[in-house]
Amino acid sequence: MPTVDHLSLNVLVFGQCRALVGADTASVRVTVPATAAAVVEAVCEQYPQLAPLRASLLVAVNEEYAPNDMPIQAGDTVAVFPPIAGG
Amino acid sequence: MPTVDHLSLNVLVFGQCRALVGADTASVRVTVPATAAAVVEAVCEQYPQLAPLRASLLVAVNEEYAPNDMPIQAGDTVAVFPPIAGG
Amino acid sequence: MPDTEPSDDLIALTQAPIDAPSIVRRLVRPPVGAVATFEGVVRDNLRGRRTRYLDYEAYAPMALRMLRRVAAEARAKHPDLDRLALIHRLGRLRVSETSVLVVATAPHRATAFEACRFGIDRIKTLVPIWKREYFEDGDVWVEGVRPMLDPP
Amino acid sequence: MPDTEPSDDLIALTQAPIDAPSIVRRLVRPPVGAVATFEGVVRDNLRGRRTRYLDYEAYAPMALRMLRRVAAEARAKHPDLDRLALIHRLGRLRVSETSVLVVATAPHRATAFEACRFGIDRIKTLVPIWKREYFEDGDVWVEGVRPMLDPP
Repeated sequence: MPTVDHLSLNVLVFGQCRALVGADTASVRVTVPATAAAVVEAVCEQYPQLAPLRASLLVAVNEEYAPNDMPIQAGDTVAVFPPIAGG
Repeated sequence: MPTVDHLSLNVLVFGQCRALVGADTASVRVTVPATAAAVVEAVCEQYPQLAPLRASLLVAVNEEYAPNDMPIQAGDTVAVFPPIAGG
Repeated sequence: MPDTEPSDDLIALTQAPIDAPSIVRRLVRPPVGAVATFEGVVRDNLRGRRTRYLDYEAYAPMALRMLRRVAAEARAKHPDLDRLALIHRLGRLRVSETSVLVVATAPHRATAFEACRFGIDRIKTLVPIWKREYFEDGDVWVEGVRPMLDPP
Repeated sequence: MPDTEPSDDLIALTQAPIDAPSIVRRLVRPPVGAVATFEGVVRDNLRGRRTRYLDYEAYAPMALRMLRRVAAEARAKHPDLDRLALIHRLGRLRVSETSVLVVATAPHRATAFEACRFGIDRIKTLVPIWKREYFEDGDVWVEGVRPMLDPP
């Protein structure tokens, strides 16, 4: 499997995702070209404890909310987390 | 002039009215039956310095805003003052 | 400073500076999740004219009666209102001093905001208070409004 | 506690208790006539279940970026807004502690109220923060909302 076809990401996780992962980051591999939606898929596959949350998970790329089709590049800061509950 | 035909009132005055009267109360006589509007007329006649404010003056009877036709009885607490400016 | 009303609302006219933080502390109880506060403060100008100070004067017994009415109206509109403070300062106030304080507490924020806004709007349209504003070069009685007897 | 932004707004995440009075004091300048403040505080219950404490967690750099965006949105909507504070507490909070503080100052009250309300509404719909609520007999992650990217 040539590395050029995959991107390894340390995805920041927060809230219940962090609690379920048991760490600050989830390490995943996604095929390129990758999108925000593909990162969610990869996280839920490689961390099955997150799968029940899949439909609600949000992605941020470089500290901005990312639509499903947002392309992910090497070097991007990617985060996955559940709906927000501040206030 | 029989006293039964008149009511002597010490009308409480506030704001610019108090400043113009130079005292806490304006002493006026009004013919009976008296109304809130008649008190304003009497105050403006007996304290001509208030006459320029006449159209804007408000009356309170027993600590409630009074419509023009509110009857005034002996023993009522009557106040006359300009529009309110709290806050 | 202010007495507690039968409803546990804080209603007062005061010559002393208004200590908003201590009022808020007195109002917040465990079921409360939202505290909305409004402070009216003395501005440094009136239409560009530089303000030195203001003198506030009230028809005190009627003003207290009207403040209690405002509180009752707010409770009628917002049954889930927890507590309310309606406090107006009187006497001489300098720039940036608080002339009026409204605090509303509730389980959730919509009620706290709406009751707070209602409180200050009603104070301005119902409570018999007057103010005279002093500038470097003269003074004016601040133009007032006719009372609005019924709540909006 | 919080740094002053280039716009003179106070934007912060803090582990320390939020001192609302000192924030208000820092914001009020002479042209200001109206100060609207919202405090979100920890309630003693969630749908009847007795709360012991809450743990708040943030994606801090993104949360700060989003708080700054909320401030920019408020300024775009309200050019006469004077100053704004948007401060969110993190870590463990007990009942009646302040989790979030919004302060808006302006020459007149309509802007102060509207900017304050806008601030807390936008914080709740834009800033990546999560909370876990602990009861006598268990805990839950408080259900959140999907972000609303554009201001209402």
